[in-house]
Amino acid sequence: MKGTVQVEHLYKEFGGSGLFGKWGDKTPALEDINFTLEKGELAALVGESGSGKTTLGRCLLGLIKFESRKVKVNGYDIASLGGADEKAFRMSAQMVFQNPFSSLNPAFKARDALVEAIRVHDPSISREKANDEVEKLAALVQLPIDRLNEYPPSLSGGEKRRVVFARALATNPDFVVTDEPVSGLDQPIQAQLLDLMRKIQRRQNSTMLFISHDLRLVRFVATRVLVMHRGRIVEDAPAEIFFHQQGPSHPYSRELLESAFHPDQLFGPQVQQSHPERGSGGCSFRNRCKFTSTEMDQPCATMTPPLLEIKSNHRVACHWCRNQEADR
Amino acid sequence: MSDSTLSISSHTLPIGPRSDSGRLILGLLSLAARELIATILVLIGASLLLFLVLKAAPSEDHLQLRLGQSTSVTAEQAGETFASETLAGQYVTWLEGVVTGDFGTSKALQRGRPVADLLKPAFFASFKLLAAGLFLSALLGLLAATLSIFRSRNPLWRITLGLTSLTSAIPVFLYVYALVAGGNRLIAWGAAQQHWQIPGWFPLPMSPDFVPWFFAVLILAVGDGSLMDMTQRFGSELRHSAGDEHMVGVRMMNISVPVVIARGFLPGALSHISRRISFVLGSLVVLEAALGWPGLGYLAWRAAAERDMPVLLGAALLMAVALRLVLMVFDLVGTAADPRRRVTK
Amino acid sequence: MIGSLRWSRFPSVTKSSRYLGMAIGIICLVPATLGVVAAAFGWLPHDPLQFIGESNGGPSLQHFLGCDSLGRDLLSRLWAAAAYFTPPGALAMVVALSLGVVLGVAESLGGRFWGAISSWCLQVMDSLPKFVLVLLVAAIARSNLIWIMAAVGATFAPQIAAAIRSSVERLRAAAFIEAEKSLGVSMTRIVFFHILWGHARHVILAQLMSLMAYALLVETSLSYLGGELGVQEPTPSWGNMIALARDGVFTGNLLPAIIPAIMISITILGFSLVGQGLLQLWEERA
Amino acid sequence: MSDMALKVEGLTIYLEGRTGMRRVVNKVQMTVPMGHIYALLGESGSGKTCIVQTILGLHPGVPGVVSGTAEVLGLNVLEKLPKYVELDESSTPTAIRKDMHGWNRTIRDVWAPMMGSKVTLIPQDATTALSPFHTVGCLLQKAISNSGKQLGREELRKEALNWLRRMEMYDVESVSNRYVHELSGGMAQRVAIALALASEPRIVIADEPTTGLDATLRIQLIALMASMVKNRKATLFLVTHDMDAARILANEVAVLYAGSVVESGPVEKILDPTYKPKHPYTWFLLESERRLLQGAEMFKGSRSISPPDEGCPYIIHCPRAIERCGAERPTLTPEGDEHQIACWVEGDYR
Repeated sequence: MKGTVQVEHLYKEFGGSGLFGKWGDKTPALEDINFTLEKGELAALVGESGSGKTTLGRCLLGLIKFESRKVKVNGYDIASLGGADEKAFRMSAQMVFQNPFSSLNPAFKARDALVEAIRVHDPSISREKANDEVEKLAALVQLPIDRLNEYPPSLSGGEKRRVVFARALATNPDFVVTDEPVSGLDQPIQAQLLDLMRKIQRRQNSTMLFISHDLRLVRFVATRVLVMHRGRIVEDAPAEIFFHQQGPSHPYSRELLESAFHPDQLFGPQVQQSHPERGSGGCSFRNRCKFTSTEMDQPCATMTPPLLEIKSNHRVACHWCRNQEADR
Repeated sequence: MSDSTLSISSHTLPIGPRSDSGRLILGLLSLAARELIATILVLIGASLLLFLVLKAAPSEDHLQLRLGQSTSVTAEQAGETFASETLAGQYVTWLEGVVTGDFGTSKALQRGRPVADLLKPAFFASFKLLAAGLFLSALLGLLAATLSIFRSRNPLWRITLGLTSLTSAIPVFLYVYALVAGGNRLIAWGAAQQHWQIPGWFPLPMSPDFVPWFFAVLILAVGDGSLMDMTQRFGSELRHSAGDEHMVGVRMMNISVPVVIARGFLPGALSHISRRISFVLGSLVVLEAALGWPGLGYLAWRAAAERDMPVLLGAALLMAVALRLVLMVFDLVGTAADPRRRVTK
Repeated sequence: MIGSLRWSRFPSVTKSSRYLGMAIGIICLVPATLGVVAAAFGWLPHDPLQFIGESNGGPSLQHFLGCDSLGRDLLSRLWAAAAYFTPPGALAMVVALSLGVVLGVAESLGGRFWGAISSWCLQVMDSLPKFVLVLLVAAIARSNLIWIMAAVGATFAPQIAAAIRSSVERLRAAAFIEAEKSLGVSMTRIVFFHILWGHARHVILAQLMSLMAYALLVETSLSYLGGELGVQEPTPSWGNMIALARDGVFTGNLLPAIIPAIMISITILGFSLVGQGLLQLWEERA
Repeated sequence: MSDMALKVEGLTIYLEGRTGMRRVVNKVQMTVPMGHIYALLGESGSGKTCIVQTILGLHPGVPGVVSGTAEVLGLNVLEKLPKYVELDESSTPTAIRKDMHGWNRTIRDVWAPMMGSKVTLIPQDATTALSPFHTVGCLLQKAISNSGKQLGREELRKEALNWLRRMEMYDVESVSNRYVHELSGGMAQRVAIALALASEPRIVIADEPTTGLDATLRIQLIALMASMVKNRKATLFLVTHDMDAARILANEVAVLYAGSVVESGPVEKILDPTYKPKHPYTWFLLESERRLLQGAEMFKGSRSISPPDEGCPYIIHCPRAIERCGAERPTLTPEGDEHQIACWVEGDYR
């Protein structure tokens, strides 16, 4: 059970106003998310910002409320966490947050943040022992020991990320969500951090959900790629297929891949078009899609494509791809 | 990027009124409506708080509230029926009277006179004083803050700033005492020198009360920490406004810098002023009490000294109403000045 | 690299002047503190309530600051007044802190319902003029200083709550609270250790300083104005000392009026300067 | 008037840090001819933004000590600063200039006629860098009138809408009535590009215009900038750490490390993935990109937290450093056509 993630029919809405949040418009953020992760998998969750990647990560860790038939992480039912269960779950699942500048308290040294992470689950550990642990952790994330005594504002971007990463690893979690762990850094630092992450993940054999908008970063790290678009998972493919064999199937995944590796091909006149309104039915990508035809009786315009398996372990939410597959 | 805005690279925008002024007016109207409701709720809460404080007292002070609220029965009868009501009933009866403008009758101050008659003229006199004091305080504070920022390295201005702190640390009642004592000494000196026979020797125009009034305003503006607080808050607000990241874009576009700084400064400054009113009202009470000038503050003080609860509660409620209304207006102005505050959820 | 350098078009205040302000503030608080200590250990030169000297006697070796119009030792009364004010003042701080923390935390972290309720409570408190509420309490409590100071503390709770709220908002916008929560840190620890101690400490302290200044102001004003609202004779208070010596100006006895006035002013100045220094310290760090 | 759009010589900047004066930029040399697109490439903290802000006089703080010259359109913008050169022989600062008014005077006297009309800026984060008090339409109209065109009200409005259309925006009427904070990051960045180009400037200075954007959006914006800038034959001074952007947009590139330029030359030569760089740092940049794309083993540690005061700034990480590197700072020396390198060791690196 440890290190597995099962998600069935997860929905999340934002908004609502008034004293009890019952009035006002609601914006759907996640719609019908289904997937499972096995132990030791490193799944990449890619998509543009605003597609709901971070929201999904927060849902999986039980940080926000959502509606779902079943969400089990490490064997814990997230929807009904509480008491001792919650404490145990918090120990076994961690999140590396998007913004290291703020997920560390500027008033406390990096060392204190790590000591806290170690001692919060087992207060019996003495401070000295925790300090030793911290130094081990620092060695694990390749952070010089002397930098541990700095306050977060005087650490560089890469160092902060290392501290945040070390903090997430402090409890030896079975499942880690890393939310854009390297965005905004310089390329060499990005590369180093990614490499480090991959190594640690392999050594500890933990499950990891790697949230990113940049497919280049994902390519050699992930074993599995989940593509999100406007609150839905549109493609779920093994990395092997996605990057190497036949490539992605969904038109959006293709566009993502091209923009990452062959930017030149995207040049030339582009037609920017509006997205369809959310919840208006039909495929959310249809206006930007190269393959859909303009006829309105097409299923693309009327029916939201379900996420269906087209091959073993490879699921796509696209009418066109299914037709292609059927033709073949 | 917050997840609730799902709009990057989607170029659809919610359909709304087209023109900016239309959006502004609509937004302000809806804000005003919401604030009005909130204000009413808060004022009900304020009256409840006052009532409960009175009720919590060991004495039967709260029974005074009903005294003479209706004219058809005698005060004693009214008091008895009031006493027999439940707590909620007593509150509702009192509130009903207050809302219809019937604050009851004064018990000790001017026995038997309706409180509303006492409050009305007092309110306008005090309001003028308060508004002038606040305005002067804001003006002086803005001046000092601007100088402290733009001439921050000049020792002379540092000394000036130190002086504002020093003058501001002196309580209002000490100023009043000094003023009165000084005035009396001056007059006494004039008498001793037999200057009173010489017409026009007194350096200040004695006739209408303008001069003492102006001094009172000045005391209100400076004393009890007003000026220091204003200078400090305005300074930090100005610094924020002028050091904001958008100043880069503003300078590069050749947009008028002072206007942008002022627009960034206004909402925060107004909210500081509105926070300050509560304190200045306290200073006003002390000022009027110490000078013996008729006004809301004097009334409140006399009422407290003579345990005349209807008058005290009436004065407190009247001040609360004025405070909330001013707050509301300031909030609307601030929202109009800064579009970032206009984001409707 | 550049981020760690000081960037601001208008550098707030130089370090030296900030520490100068703090130092002056602390020096201003010394006389009052001396009084509190002296009274606590019984080191007062004379009994502040005994008529031992001659009326309006000038400074002498026996009475360092002379005597008031009733022949009581001025210095003793001055110090005793500071000592008499201290416990109620501390009570005001405790009331403001506890009420402000409870309401502030409930407002910003208590969810929609409790947030709305406590926000309403705070607005109600804020909309009543502080001094008038204190007057009401003083009238009811028959000039019991403990009750008056408790009321001052209660009226100051919105200020404390506002400091906590802005702190929480800042940390929340920075996803910090959520990060700690996902780490498994308990909400109590987040609130008390990270938010109140780690982040809002300076601002709350600064607010408490201005509360003390205000409390002193209220007490002396009420005692000066009389009307059985403030501290009553013979209990010493800087306010009623001035009130007693008010007319001494015309007979040339300036000292009994001026010395308490100076004490009030410098103590208030001290509190405000220390508070201001704390705020600047915080602004610089943030 | 020279045909150089921007000419920087010996620019050295010291800023006041917590531990005293700190050299952020060291003797930077750059020339940007008219019509060229020049990219200044460097990791964060290498002093890129500091250079831009000093040249533009947009320093948000007291700029500390500045020496050297910076000519924008033939005008030395640092000249009017009082006491702006205060370095002794060993180039340690002897005077710290804290007079902000000198800076403001420079902005008023030297920059005012050029700012917003001849020279414009594309900021890093448009949502926070543009005025929050004006609608997009209003900003655009201001930018268009900054170019000196005499247009009527209606024409201005139409032209502003046209600019939004050119930026491949949808529903332009609605966008032009919005404030910048109501736009998404990508849209705000488009607006910023439109604002920078609408006043028909001679030089556009772009300060990391693509950082903080999505991968897809970033490519779209680079493409948009490329077409807009090239169509208008404007000079672009691009400051970035995004190597793709530099590769696609620029003609010439200078690589900045810890405040000094270590290599400069034509883009096709320096940033070509097959190029064998002469300078070890350039090699490191290209190699780490290559390894990122190929998923190979990565290096450890690259950045020096504080470069040494003397000698080559890259010495801490340089595998081929010789004795001279520690004693003397290498200067930019020509290496073939338009190609300059600051390294004491000759020959290709690896």
